[in-house]
Amino acid sequence: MENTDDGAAGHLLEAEEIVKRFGDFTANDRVSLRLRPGEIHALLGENGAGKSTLVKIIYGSLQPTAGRLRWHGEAVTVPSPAAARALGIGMVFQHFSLFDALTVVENIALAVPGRFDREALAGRVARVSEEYGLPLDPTALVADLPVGVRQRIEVVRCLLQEPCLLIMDEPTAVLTPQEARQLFVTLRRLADEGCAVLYISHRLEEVRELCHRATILRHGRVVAQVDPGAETAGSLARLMVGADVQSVCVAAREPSGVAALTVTRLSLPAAGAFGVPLRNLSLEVRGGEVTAVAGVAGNGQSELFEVLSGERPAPTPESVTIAGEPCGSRDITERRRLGAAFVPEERLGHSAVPGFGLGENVLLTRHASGDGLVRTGFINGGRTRALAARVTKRFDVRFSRQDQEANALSGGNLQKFVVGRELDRKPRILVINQPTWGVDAGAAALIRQALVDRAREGAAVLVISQDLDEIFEIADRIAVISRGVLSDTFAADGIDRERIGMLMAGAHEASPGPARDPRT
Amino acid sequence: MRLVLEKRPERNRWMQVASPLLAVTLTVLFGCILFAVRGIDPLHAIYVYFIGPLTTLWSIEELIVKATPLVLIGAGLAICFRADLWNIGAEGQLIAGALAGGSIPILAPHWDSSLAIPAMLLLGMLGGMAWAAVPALLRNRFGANEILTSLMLVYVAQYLLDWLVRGPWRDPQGFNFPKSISFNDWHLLATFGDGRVHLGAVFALVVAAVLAVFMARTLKGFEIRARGEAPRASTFGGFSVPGTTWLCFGISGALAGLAGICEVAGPVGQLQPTISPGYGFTAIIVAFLGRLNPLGALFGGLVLAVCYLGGEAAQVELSISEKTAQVFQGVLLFLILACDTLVRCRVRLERGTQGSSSGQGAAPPLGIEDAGSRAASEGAAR
Amino acid sequence: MNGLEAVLLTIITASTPLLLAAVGELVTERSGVLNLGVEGMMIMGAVTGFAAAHTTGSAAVGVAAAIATGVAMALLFAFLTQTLAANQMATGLALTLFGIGLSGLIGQSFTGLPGVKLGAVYLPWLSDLPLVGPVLFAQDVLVYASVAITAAVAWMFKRTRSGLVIRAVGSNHHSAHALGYDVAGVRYRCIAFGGACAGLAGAYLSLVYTPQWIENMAAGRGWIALALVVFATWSPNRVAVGAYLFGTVWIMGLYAQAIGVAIAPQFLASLPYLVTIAALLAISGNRTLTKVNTPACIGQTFVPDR
Amino acid sequence: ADPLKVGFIYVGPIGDHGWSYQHDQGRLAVEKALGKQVKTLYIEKVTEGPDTERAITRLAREGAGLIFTTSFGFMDPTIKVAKRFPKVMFEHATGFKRAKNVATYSSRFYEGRYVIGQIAARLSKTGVAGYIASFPIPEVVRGINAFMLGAQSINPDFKVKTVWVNSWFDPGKEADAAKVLIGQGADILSQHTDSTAPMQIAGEKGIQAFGQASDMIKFGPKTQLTSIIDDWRPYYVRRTKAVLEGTWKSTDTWGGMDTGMVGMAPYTNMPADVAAMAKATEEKIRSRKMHVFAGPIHKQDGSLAVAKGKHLDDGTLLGMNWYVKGIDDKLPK
Ligand SMILES: Nc1ncnc2c1ncn2[C@@H]1O[C@H](COP(=O)(O)OP(=O)(O)OP(=O)(O)O)[C@@H](O)[C@H]1O
Ligand SMILES: Nc1ncnc2c1ncn2[C@@H]1O[C@H](COP(=O)(O)OP(=O)(O)OP(=O)(O)O)[C@@H](O)[C@H]1O
Ligand SMILES: [Mg+2]
Ligand SMILES: [Mg+2]
Repeated sequence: MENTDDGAAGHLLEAEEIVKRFGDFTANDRVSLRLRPGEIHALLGENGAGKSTLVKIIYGSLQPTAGRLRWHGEAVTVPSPAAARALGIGMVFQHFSLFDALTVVENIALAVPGRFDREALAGRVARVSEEYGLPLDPTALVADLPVGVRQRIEVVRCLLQEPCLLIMDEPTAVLTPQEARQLFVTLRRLADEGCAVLYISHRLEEVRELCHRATILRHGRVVAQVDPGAETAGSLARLMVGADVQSVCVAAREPSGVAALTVTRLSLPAAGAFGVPLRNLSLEVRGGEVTAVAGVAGNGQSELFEVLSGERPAPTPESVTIAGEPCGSRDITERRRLGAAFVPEERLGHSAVPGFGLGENVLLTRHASGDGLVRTGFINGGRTRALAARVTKRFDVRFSRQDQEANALSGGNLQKFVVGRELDRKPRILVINQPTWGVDAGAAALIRQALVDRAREGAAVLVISQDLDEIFEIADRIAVISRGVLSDTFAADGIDRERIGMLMAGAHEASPGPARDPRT
Repeated sequence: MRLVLEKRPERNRWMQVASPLLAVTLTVLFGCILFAVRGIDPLHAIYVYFIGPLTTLWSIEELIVKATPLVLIGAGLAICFRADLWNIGAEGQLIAGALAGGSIPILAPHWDSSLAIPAMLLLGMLGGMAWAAVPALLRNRFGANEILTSLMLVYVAQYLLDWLVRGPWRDPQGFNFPKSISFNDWHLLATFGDGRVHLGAVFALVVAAVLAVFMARTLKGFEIRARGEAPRASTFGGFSVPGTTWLCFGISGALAGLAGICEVAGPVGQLQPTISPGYGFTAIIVAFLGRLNPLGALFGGLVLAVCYLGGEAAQVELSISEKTAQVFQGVLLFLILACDTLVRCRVRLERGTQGSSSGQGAAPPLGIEDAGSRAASEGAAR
Repeated sequence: MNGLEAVLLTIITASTPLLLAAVGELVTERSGVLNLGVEGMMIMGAVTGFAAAHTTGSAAVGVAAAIATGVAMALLFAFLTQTLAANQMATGLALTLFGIGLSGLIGQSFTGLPGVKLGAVYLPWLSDLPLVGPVLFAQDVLVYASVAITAAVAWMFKRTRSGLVIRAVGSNHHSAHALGYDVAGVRYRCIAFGGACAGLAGAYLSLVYTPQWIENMAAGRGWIALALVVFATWSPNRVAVGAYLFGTVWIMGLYAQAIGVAIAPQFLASLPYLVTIAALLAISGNRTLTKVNTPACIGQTFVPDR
Repeated sequence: ADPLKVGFIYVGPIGDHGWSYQHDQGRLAVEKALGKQVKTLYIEKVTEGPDTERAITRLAREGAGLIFTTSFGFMDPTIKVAKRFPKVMFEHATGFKRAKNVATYSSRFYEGRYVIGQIAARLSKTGVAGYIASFPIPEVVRGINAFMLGAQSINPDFKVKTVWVNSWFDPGKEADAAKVLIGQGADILSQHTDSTAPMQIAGEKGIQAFGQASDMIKFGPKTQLTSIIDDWRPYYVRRTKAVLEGTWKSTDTWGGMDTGMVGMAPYTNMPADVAAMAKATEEKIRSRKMHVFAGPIHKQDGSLAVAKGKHLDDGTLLGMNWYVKGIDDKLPK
C-alpha cells in the first residue's frame, strides 16, 4: 500500500468522486481511482459492481452524473470516445465493438483518425501486429475470424493509437489459457514502455500474477485498494462479495453408465452467413454425471446447443438420441416430453421473453410438459403464477413485484430463474449453455450446486462452458470444442488445463486423436 | 437542448390507455389550427367533423357500416403486427375474399338456400386466407420480405377483379358494362331495421371480443405474442416460426376476406371494379390506434369512421376538400406513434452541456463527420 | 425516330424515378433504417416540385423544392424513429399515407395546369451519334443525375470514410456507439439523403415524365423502389441494373400491345408486380449475394445508454 | 320559395380536367343560368362502392330535389336511394336502369370520333394513327370503330394501332403508351383516356394529337388538332329548369352533336381545307343528314354487320364488341 496516497505528481489519470446514476439506480457511488504510467491496475468486483460503467466514463462512452477526471493532473471532460482516443486512451470492450460485415482493416479504420486509406492503413496494421506478435490478416472479414483473433483486432486497434492508457474489460474471458498468456506478454511490454493498463477480470489468479495494484468495487463503491500479489484469491473474493463464498460441494458420483443423450457423427452446415459449421461430432452424456464441453465462445457451442435442443433439426434422426429415442428430427417440445430440459446462453430473448412476466415465462417452456398449465388450448393463469412463485422461492430469485417483467430482473436473478424453471421439472437430461456467464459469485455457486445435485440424483447433465474454473469445479468428464470439431471426452481428473488449452486452440485438428476412425 | 429518452424499466400501464386518447386529442387540436388557418371557424368545423356524425341515427348507422370492415381487418392486422409480421396487403385479401365469396351468387344465382350465405362467408374467408397464404409461403419457404410481397399482391388482386368483372363475370344483361349481376336477395346479408347496418357489424363485435380472449388467454395467442416480442425465445418455447407465420397470415387474411364478402354481400351488392375505398390500408391505422389489441380495433375503427364521415359532411357543409380527411388520418397515425413512445420511455428535455451533442448540425448532408478527426482537432485545441 | 430508339427512351424514362428513389433508400437502409415512406416522400416531392416550378416558371426551382420537401418528410420520419424511437415500419407507413393525403391537399389548386418541363441537355458531339446519341446523351439533367448519384454512392461505400461509417452503423449500432459514433446523427443524415433522392424522383415525375400534377402520380413506384433495394442486395450497381430491368418490364406490356399481341391488358398491367415478387424470390434464394451487404441492424430501434 | 337544391356526385376530383371537371362545368352553368332559384351541392371523389349510397343519401337528406350521379358505377346505389326518396329526382349518367324518379343520360361521343378519323387520314404521312384506349368496353370499341370508319372514308388503307392502358386516368402510363405508339410509326395520336399526358408527349415529339373530354389546347397549343368535348351544360340547365317548372319526367337521353352534348374544340394547327372538311362533316352529323355507322359495314372477320342503306341500331351500338374491317389488332377479351 506504499503508493496509494502520495501527491498528485506523476499521476496519469485521476478519477475523483465519480458518481453515475441510471434513473434511480446508482451504478458508481463516489468512486476515486489513480493511475501512474507503466502501472497495470486491476479493477475487481462482482457482476454489476460498476466496473464497466466506470471505465466507460473514462473512455467517454458515458457521462458521469458528478465527479471529475484529471489527465496528467489537469481537469478534463471526455465528451466522447473520440476525445478519449485523442487523449491517448484506448479500450478493449467487454462485449466487442467489432463489425462482422467489415474487414479487419475497415474495423480498425473506424477508430483511427485521418483520411481513410485502405492500403496505407493495412500496411500499418501489418507492421504493428508483427511488432507485438499479434498476427492479423487485414483483408479478412471479421465474421470469419475466431474470437481470439477478434480480440487481437481490438488490441491492435488500440496499439495503433500509441495509447498512454489501455483499458481492458474482461479480455481473457474468451481466450484460451495460451492466448491469455500471450496477451500478458503484450501487456507487460506495454507497461514497460510506460503505458498504464486498467484491467478488469473475474479471474483472480491472473490478476495476482499480472497486476501491480487492484481497486475493488462493491455495489458501486470502492471498498479497498490492495496489492493483489500480497493477497490470496480467497481474500480477494471475500473483499468483492463481502462474505465468504461457498464452494460447490461435489458428492461422490455413481454413474449409471446409461447414455441418456448421444450425438453420433453429426455434421451440420453453417446457418446463415456468419455461422460455424459442425463437423463430425460425437458425444455421450451419461446419467449421474456432469459432462462438460469446454471451448472458446464462437466455436460452435450455440450450434451444438441448438441441434441438441431441436431448435435446428439434425441431418438424420439417429444423429441425436435422447433417452434412447432417435430425436434428430423431433422438435424441442417432443424432446422436452422425453425428459430433456434446456437452458440457452442468452438470457433475454432466448431463455426468456424480455417483455413478459415471470408467469408467462414459466409457460414458455412448460406449456407442454404436463404441469396442467394449459387445458384445451386455454392458459390456466392461476397455476402458471403458482409455478412461477415456486421457482422464484426455491431458487432465491429476487424481484420487486410479483409477475415482474423479465427484463426488469438483474442478470443473475434472471439466470437463477431460467435454470430454476428447468430444474423444477426434475429433468432426466439437462443441457445448459454457459450456465454462469456474467453471473456473480454467489449466484454462480448456487447454480453450479444445483447442477451437480441434479446429476447426483441420476440425471445426465451437459454443461457447455468457456469457464475452465467452472468446468473443473463441477465436471466429471470433459470434451473440448474448437471450430466446430469436438475432441474426445476425458475424465476430469485425467486431464489438465494445459492440455485443454491446446485443444481449445484447435490442437486435435492437426493431429487426429486415436478415437477417430481413419476411414471417415 | 435536446430530447432525451430513458427506457422505462417496465411499460407504463396507465400510458397504454392514455396514449391513443392523447393522440386523438392532439389530432383534433391540429385540426383546429388547420381550419383556423384556412379561415374556417374551428369550433364549428370540429363540430361538423367529429361531433356531427354522432348526432343522428342515420349517421350513427352509417358510422357502423363504415367501421365494420375496418374493425374486421384491423383486428386481424393487430394480431399480425403483434407477431412482428407486416401484412400490409389486406386490401388484396379483401378483394380475394370478395371474389371467392361472390363466386356463389354469380355462378349459382338461383341457389336459394339457407346455406348460401354461410357458404359465401366461408368461401370469402378462405379466399382471403388463400391470398394471404402467398406472402406467408414465400416468407417461410424463401425468406422473401412479406411487406413487399403482400403489397404487390394487392395490385394483382385489383387487376384480377377488374378482369373478371369486365370479362367472364360480367353481367350478360349489363350492356357490357363492368359489373357483375346484382346479387339476389337471398345472397345478401340480413340488415337491421331499414338502414344499411348488416350482419357484418355483429361479426366485427364478435371477432374483436373473441380475438381479445384468444390473444390474452390461449396458448396460440401466447405463441403469437412471444413471436413478436422475442422470436428466438418463441422457437425455444417450441413454437415453430413458419407455423406462427401461417397462423397470423391465416387469421388476418380470413378476416380481410370476411370483410370483403360482407361488403359485396352488404352495401355493394355486386362485384364491380372498385369494392373498397382502401379499407385494407386504413385498417393499418385502426390496428395501431387500437394499440394492436383486437378490442382496441373497435375503438380505432369507430374513430376512423368518424374521420371519414366527418370529412364528407365537411365537404358538403363547409366546402372543405376530402383530402383534409386523409391528412387527418396521417397526422393521427404519427401522433399515435409518437405518443406510444411515452409508454416505453420517459422523455426529458436536456440542456446540451456535453460536447458530444454540439457541432453536428453544420455538417454537409453526406459528409458523415469523421469522429476521429474531430477528436484530433479538439485534442489539438487543448 | 425509329422503334428501338423509342423503346429505349421510354425505358430510361420509366426507370429513372425508380433508380433515384431506390438509391436513396439504399443509403438509408445501409445505415440500418428501413423507411417505408418512400412513396409518400416521392409524391410530396412531385407536388411541391410542380407547384414551385409552376409558380416561379423555373424547373430548377421546382427540383430544389422537391428535394427540400423530400428532406423535410424524411426528417419527420427520422425524428419519430430516431429521436422518439418509434417503430420504423409503422412510421414509414404513416409517412406514405400522410404524404398521399397532404400532396392531394397541396396539389388541389395545381391540377389541370400545364407544367414546366425540365429540358433535355444535349451533350455536344455525343448526342449526334446514331442510336446511342439520342438515347444516352440527349437526356434531361435528372437522368444524368440519377446515374451520377448511383456512381457516387457506390464510390462512397467503397472508398470513403463516410461510406465506412454508414456501413458500420448499419452493421452493428452498439459497436458504433461504443466507438463514439453518433448513431442517430449518422442515421438522420442517411434518412435525409434518402428523402432528398425520393423528392428528386418525385420531381422527375411531375417535371419530366408527365409535366403536370396529378393526384397519386407516384402510382406505387415508391414501393417498387423498396423492392429494388432488396433485390439488389444493397449494392448500388445492382440497384441500377434492377431499375432498368424493371423499367423494361413496365414498358414491355405496352410495347407488346402496340405490335399487336392480344393479351388481357389487366394481365400485362399486373406483370411488373408479379415480376417484383419473382425477383424477390430469386434474390432471397441466393445467400452469397446477401452475405456481406445486408445491414444487420435494419429496422431495429436503437436507444443508447447515457 | 327556398331555392331548389341540386346535388352532384363526382367519381373523380373536380380538378381532373377530364370527366368530373366537365360535369362540374355543368354544375356551374346551372348556378349561372338559374341564379338564386338554385343552390348546388356536390361531393367529389366518391368511390364506386360501399360509399356511394351514403354519399347520395347524404345529399338527399340535405334536401336536394334533384341529384346528378355522374359515373356508371353509381347506377345501383342511385336506384336504391331513389326508392327511399321518391320525392327526389335523380339523373344517372351513362347507365341503363331507370325508375319513376330516375332518368338516364349519356352522349354519343363516337360522332366526334368519326370527324377526327377523317382529319387523321388527311394529315397523317405514315398512314398510321396511335390510339390510347382505356378499357375494351363497348363505348371505347365504338369510338375506335367510328374513328376508323372516318379515316377509311378518306384513305381506305389507313391503319390504327391501339394500346390499352387499363385506366381512365393514368398520366404516366398514357405518356408511356404515347411514346410506344410514336415509336411504332404513329404520327398522330388519339386518346380515349382523360389525362393530358399524351397531348404533351405528342407536342414534345413534334406530332399532332386530338384531345379528349375537354379542350386541351393549353397543354398543346401547337399540337392539338381538335378535341371532343363532353358538354353537359345545356342538358343540366334544361333538366333543372324542368324540375323547377314541375315538368320533369324520367327519360333516357342519348344525345349527340344535335343536342349539343358532344362538341368539337376549334380546329387548329391544320390547313384550312382540312378544317373545312371537318366542319362539313360535323354539320352533316349535327343535322342528322349522315349516320356514322351507316352501312355497308364489315366486321374484322369480313362478315357483314350492316347492309348498304341501313345503319346500326342503338342496341347493337350499346353492346358493340367487335372491330370493323381494316383494324389489324385483335380486341383483347
Ligand atoms: N444503461 C443502463 N441503465 C440502467 N442500468 C444500467 C445501465 N448500464 C448498467 N446498468 C446497471 O449498473 C450496474 C453496473 O453495471 P456494470 O456494467 O458497470 O457492471 P460490471 O461491474 O461491469 O459487471 P460485470 O461483471 O457483469 O461486467 C448494473 O447493475 C447494471 O445493471
Ligand atoms: N480494395 C478493397 N480492399 C478491401 N476490401 C474491399 C475493397 N474494395 C471493396 N472492399 C470490400 O468488399 C465488399 C464489397 O465491396 P463493393 O463496394 O464492391 O460492394 P458492392 O458494390 O455493394 O457489391 P458488388 O461488388 O457485389 O456489386 C465491401 O465490404 C467492401 O468493403
Ligand atoms: Mg462489465
Ligand atoms: Mg460493387
